Amino acid sequence: MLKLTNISKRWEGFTLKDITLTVGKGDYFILLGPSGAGKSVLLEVIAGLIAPDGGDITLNDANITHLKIQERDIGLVFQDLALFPHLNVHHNIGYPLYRKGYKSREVNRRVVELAQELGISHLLKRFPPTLSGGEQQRVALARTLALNPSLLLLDEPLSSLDVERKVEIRRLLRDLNRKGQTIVHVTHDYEEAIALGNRIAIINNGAIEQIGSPQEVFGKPTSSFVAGFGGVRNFFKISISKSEDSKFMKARVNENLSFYLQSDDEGNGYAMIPENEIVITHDKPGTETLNTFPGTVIDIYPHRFGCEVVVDIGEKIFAIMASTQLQAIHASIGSKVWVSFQENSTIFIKSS
Amino acid sequence: MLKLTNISKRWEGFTLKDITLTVGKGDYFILLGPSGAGKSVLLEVIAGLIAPDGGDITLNDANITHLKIQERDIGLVFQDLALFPHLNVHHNIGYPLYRKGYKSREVNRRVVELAQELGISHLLKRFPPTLSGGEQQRVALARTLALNPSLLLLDEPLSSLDVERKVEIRRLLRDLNRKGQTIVHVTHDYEEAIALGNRIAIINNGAIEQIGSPQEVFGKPTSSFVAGFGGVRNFFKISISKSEDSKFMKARVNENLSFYLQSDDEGNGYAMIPENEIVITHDKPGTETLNTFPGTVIDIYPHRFGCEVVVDIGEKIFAIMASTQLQAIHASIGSKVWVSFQENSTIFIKSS
Amino acid sequence: MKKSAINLSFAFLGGLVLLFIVAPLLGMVFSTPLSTLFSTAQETEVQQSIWLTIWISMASTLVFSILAIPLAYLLARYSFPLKNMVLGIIDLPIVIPHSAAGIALLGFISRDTVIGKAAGAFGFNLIGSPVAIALAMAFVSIPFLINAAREGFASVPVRLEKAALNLGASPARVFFTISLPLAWRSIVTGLVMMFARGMSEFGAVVIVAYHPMVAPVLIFDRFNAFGLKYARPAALLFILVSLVVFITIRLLAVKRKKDA
Amino acid sequence: MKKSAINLSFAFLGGLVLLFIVAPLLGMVFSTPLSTLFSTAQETEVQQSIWLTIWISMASTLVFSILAIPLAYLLARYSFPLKNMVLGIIDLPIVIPHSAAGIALLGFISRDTVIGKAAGAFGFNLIGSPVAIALAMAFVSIPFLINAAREGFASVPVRLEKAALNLGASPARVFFTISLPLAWRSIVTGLVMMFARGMSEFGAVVIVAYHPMVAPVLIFDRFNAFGLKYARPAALLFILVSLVVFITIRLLAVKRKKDA
Amino acid sequence: HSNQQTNTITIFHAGSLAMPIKAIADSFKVLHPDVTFRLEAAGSVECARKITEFNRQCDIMASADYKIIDELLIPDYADWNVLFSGNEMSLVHTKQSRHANDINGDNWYEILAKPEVSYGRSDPNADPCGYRTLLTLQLAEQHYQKPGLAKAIAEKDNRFIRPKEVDLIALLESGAIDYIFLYRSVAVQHGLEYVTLPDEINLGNPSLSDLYSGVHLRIRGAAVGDSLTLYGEPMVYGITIPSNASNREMAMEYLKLFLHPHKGLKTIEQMGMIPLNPLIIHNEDGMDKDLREELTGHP
Ligand SMILES: Nc1ncnc2c1ncn2[C@@H]1O[C@H](COP(=O)(O)OP(=O)(O)OP(=O)(O)O)[C@@H](O)[C@H]1O
Ligand SMILES: Nc1ncnc2c1ncn2[C@@H]1O[C@H](COP(=O)(O)OP(=O)(O)OP(=O)(O)O)[C@@H](O)[C@H]1O
Ligand SMILES: [Mg+2]
Ligand SMILES: [Mg+2]
Repeated sequence: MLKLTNISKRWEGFTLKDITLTVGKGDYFILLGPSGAGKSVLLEVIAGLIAPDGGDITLNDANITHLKIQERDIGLVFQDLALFPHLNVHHNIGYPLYRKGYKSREVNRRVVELAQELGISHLLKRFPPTLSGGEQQRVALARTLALNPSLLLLDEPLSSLDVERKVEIRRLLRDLNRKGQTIVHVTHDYEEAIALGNRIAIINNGAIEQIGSPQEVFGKPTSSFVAGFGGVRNFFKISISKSEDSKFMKARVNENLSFYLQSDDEGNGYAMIPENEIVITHDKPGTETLNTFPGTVIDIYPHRFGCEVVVDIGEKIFAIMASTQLQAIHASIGSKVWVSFQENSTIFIKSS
Repeated sequence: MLKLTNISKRWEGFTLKDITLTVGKGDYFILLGPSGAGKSVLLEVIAGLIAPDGGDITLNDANITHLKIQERDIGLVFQDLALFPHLNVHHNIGYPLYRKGYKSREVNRRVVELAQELGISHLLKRFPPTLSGGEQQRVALARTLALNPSLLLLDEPLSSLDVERKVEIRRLLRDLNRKGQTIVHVTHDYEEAIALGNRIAIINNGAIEQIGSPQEVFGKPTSSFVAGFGGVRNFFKISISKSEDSKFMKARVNENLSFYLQSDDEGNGYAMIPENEIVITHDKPGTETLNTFPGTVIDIYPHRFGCEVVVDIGEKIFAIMASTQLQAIHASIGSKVWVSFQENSTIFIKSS
Repeated sequence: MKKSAINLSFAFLGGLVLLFIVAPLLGMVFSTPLSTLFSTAQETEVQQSIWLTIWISMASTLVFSILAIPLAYLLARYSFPLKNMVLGIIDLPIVIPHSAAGIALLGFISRDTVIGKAAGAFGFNLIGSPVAIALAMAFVSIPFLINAAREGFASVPVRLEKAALNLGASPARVFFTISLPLAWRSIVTGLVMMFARGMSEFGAVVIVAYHPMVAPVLIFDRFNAFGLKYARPAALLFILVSLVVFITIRLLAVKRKKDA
Repeated sequence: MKKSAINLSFAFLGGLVLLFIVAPLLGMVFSTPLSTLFSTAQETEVQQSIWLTIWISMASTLVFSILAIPLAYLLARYSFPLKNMVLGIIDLPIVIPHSAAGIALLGFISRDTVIGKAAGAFGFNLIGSPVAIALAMAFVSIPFLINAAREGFASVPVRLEKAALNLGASPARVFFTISLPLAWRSIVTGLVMMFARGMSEFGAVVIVAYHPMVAPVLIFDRFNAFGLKYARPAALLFILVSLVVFITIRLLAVKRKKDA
Repeated sequence: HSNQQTNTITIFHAGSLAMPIKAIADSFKVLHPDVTFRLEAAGSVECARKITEFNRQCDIMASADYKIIDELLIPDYADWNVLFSGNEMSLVHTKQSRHANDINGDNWYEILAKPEVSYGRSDPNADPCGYRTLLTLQLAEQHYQKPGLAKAIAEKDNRFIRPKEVDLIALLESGAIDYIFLYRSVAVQHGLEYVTLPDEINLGNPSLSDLYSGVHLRIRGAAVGDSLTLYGEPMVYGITIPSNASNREMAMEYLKLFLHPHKGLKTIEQMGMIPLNPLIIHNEDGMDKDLREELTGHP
């Protein structure tokens, strides 16, 4: 459906580098990346608001690289919304409908319908500048949905919404996608990404780092950056080799830190250690695992499942533990503690 | 430190109703509420941008209800940022510093320091309109931090940031708070709320619904709305009474739905059933619990821990289960299934 | 904010300007007996010339706005080589001596020119016609509209126009539904300034058309023939009518925007 | 977007306006031999009067801008009863017959008035002085600055001003660091229009000061005494110098903004 | 400041006198190098109104019609009036004017009547040149014995009536019209072509004043609605020193030069005007003795 080939755009201080990707018909394509990665720029290039310096954009087999904005049939929900301040909510939402030869009653019906779905029916007569952040965001979404484009680009469309609204609108988007709407969606929210996307691209520093299904991307992250997005905080680039003193392989992180893991492979790759597999104790634990390290607590903060503790053992290690447990070992920032984890709790991904 | 007494503001379509609350010195006060609840309006009333129709605002024992904006010593990070488009990032951040009699070298030092802390050092020469959403958000935050006000108001300051940045800046804010900075922070993010706040207020529809510590508020939510914020999806208003046929109490949700739970109390209140305590089976389960209901799957979507399944048993019930499990019982949207949960997995909160 | 020191000093400075504008007007008012004003108001010659001035200037403003507003839009949106030169040229009619402007226009519309001949073919002589007056008014006043509209369009975010295009609107629709309404306030101000400047023109108008007499010509004529005593009430009447017209235009324009 | 149908038709319409402005100018250029232009440029009388016109108008614009810009800000920010009336009054000097304006001002500054006497006490006769010229120029041209600046301020979001206040800036600092720079483009356009309009004033100036001769009076005088042939090169020279000045002002103003 | 004032001579003069007044001022400066002139050209009536209505001071006022001084300035603003020169009506044109090669003092009215020819004239209500044009046309009707000539020509080309002669010159020079009725002196000064009209109709010969007074017309009077009957008479320029002149002495020196038969009046003659010899002085008694002696030769 949508195909980008070697799209590039250069500014002083930022370059979009040879972006090549394909979005299939009916895909729910999630674009994940840190702030300043180039996500919004990429969407605006696709929509035609920014002209790329090089590369080609194909939509439904037609080259649209130089097509005018209004002829692309691509809807974009802007990150900064770009609502029309002089039109009330009704006319904002109805804006894309008038030109389609809709009758005014038809337009009315559709606007009311969309407003209902997005929970903004009571705002139809109001003007955008007086709306709350989340209300504005829903108006912007409704307006682009009214366009009913062949490709829908969403730039963080739910960032200002509360949890309930988020869930509702996610459902709306999922339904839309199920009915065949192709969507490219930028988000920072991991849950949103896996709840909605069937394909995920990771973009960092103007370049695509990884593309695949959610399982592929988060199951086998190829950088600590991707791992961090997936919520995996303990992610290391390692090289492993047979160890002489153990049946496990030795994983070398850097000069100061090595640990053991279970693997049949050798060579370079990445290791992930789930946060809840890390055990923190006050005294050195028994020798049931080779992976025991002394360290210093450098941060503690509340977490959904208790507390998150950060320990410096040469690299930062993140652990989740119950608050009661933490109190039991008298750990606070600056405490000396022991960190341990099982050799087989570590996941190894070989570099390709 | 900050005391609001009966603050009210009326517009057609929205009313802020008699807001009374106290923020203590050194508090990290979280304001949670759905879109359109009045959070931003409340912050702008405190900062003096909107004049309330009635009520009093006291800051450090001085009545500031009618004080000029610039004399309040209250910093506000706007939800829409309000960066100065004609000043570069450096001058935006330095803006509050010049008037304080700082030397220009001093200002420079502080700006560079803040930019470093927020990861925007490379943007100092740039102008806001060319920045990405998250970059702009960090500039706005830096600018208000530079003011070093006695009270800091943050209106969804992290909504456009990626996970890593969020964690970093949360740490920054926590540190600031630990050093004594009083903060009022509006957010939609449950994790952010419990990771940062020591006191939480829930605002809905222009009125405060609940104020307390995170434990109080999320442990004993007094409305499904608050519960929803805490991530508890199965939350019901019930009245319970002794049941004749069981040692458990009978909880009546409505005419069609009642269930059993363990409680010593009677009367009206709320019940919460954790999502992971809900079991979904294809056939009617054995009789080890009284709470078994037939239902229809109305929605399924991916979730961090597998799938979230929504079943209609007269009320919507939300369950989390592994994808493999779901496949095992051949459930899809429209399937007839059985829902069950233990009587003692239900939490009852009596109405006060 | 209302009572801050700077606002007080601004109010003081602003008051001085208002005084500077109002005092000469009051001088005129006080030296004109009400009875003279009334009797002047009843002279058909005076009525006709004021009416003529208003409608020709209004027609000229409206007709030329159809040309000037698009130009203003292009100037606000695009940059091109020598743009500053074009902007400078647009300012020139303000500075050209008025009679020079009138003479230059004569070269346009007199019998021997294409335009003059074309009009002549229809038995219509441009010189001394309302059309000639309108052209003279437009020439000296059009920069004010172009400049105001250009600034108005420049303050409309391009991003909103792009958003409208993204929503499938044609550039024409974007112009009429987004750019124009958002620049509307400035355009109205530009129209008022052009309209007012056109009404006041004497030097250029008198060269292309002494008759029919627009108000400034009539006032000059009265001054010349009868002196200040007779010129003043006519001038004052003209000014008062203009005031009413301006207030009405602004009220209507703002109302129209609210309705839209 | 560049080549859309509407842009093409806009370019066509805009081209007509430019033609309408440029053609009379070209007419002047072509009927003036280069040699005459050069010799006129060397006459000290001509040089002096052009120089005088520019500096008096510039001084008058700058001095009055100190009063007019604050007024424009207040008008953009606050509403009060009869505001539309005040706006209408501000437009009036545009429409007042120029000689009426001159006569009214004369009543202000002639020897018998308070102002005239005060000046006289310092051995200074206002009539025929640069001050009188400046006042006449300011009177007919100040509405253009006020209107442009008002629109400029109106398009600055109040929210940004409030944000600056929230950051602890005083209202004065907010005005100078936020409102003024953001309205700067419109203000420059207003200043250029006021400056240009002042330079071109003849009717009001000639009443309060025939001497020292500003350029429009000089051109009139030449026309009167020697005819078009002698007036035209002076007028053309004045126009060309003005063009250079306008382009320079715009370049400087834009540059200054970029530097800020 | 008094020093500056005594060395400045301010002259309000009719536009058509600009050239001779300037030329004579230049010769005056040779004799009095420290004197500066402030010459203000305007319509003759305007010049008078600057004095009467604006309370402006000037040292000399020169009018294209002596009657303006008699009627508007004397006695309140001036005491006397020197009639110093005549002029004559002529039909002015350029080389490009239609039929410029054929026109002469006998066929001009036929050419003006041609439909392809346009001509302009001043507004009789606003400018003396305007009513003089109409009087000339009436005289021509008598002279050529063509009944209806005056009316026919006067009603033709009404669009090209202008309030001042300079506006007409602009019309002529820009080619909008072919001919204008104008004082001969202006044509000479502006380097324009002109047709000399017979003395019987050009209002320029003082000895034909009886003939001239045979025609008359009505123009509007001193107040709105009033009217005034004007009779033909030779056109004569007047000059005076207003009573409130601040530099009377130097003004008199200038007038002595200006009215000197071999100096100023010679220049005036070269510029196409017809100096009166002798000068005619209205209210001679009110005149400063010194000047009267110089002009009339007797005290
Ligand atoms: N017009 C421009 N000129 C220069 N740099 C720009 C321009 N527009 C964007 N950039 C830079 O390009 C980079 C990518 O911007 P973009 O808006 O795509 O980020 P993003 O991935 O959307 O980030 P966020 O999640 O913060 O919105 C940023 O560093 C930004 O500063
Ligand atoms: N100037 C105004 N006039 C009328 N209604 C207003 C005005 N400003 C805000 N409101 C309304 O007040 C309500 C509360 O707005 P507010 O911006 O405080 O919401 P919020 O809690 O911040 O929501 P969000 O999370 O979406 O930003 C909204 O319904 C909004 O439409
Ligand atoms: Mg972005
Ligand atoms: Mg908000």
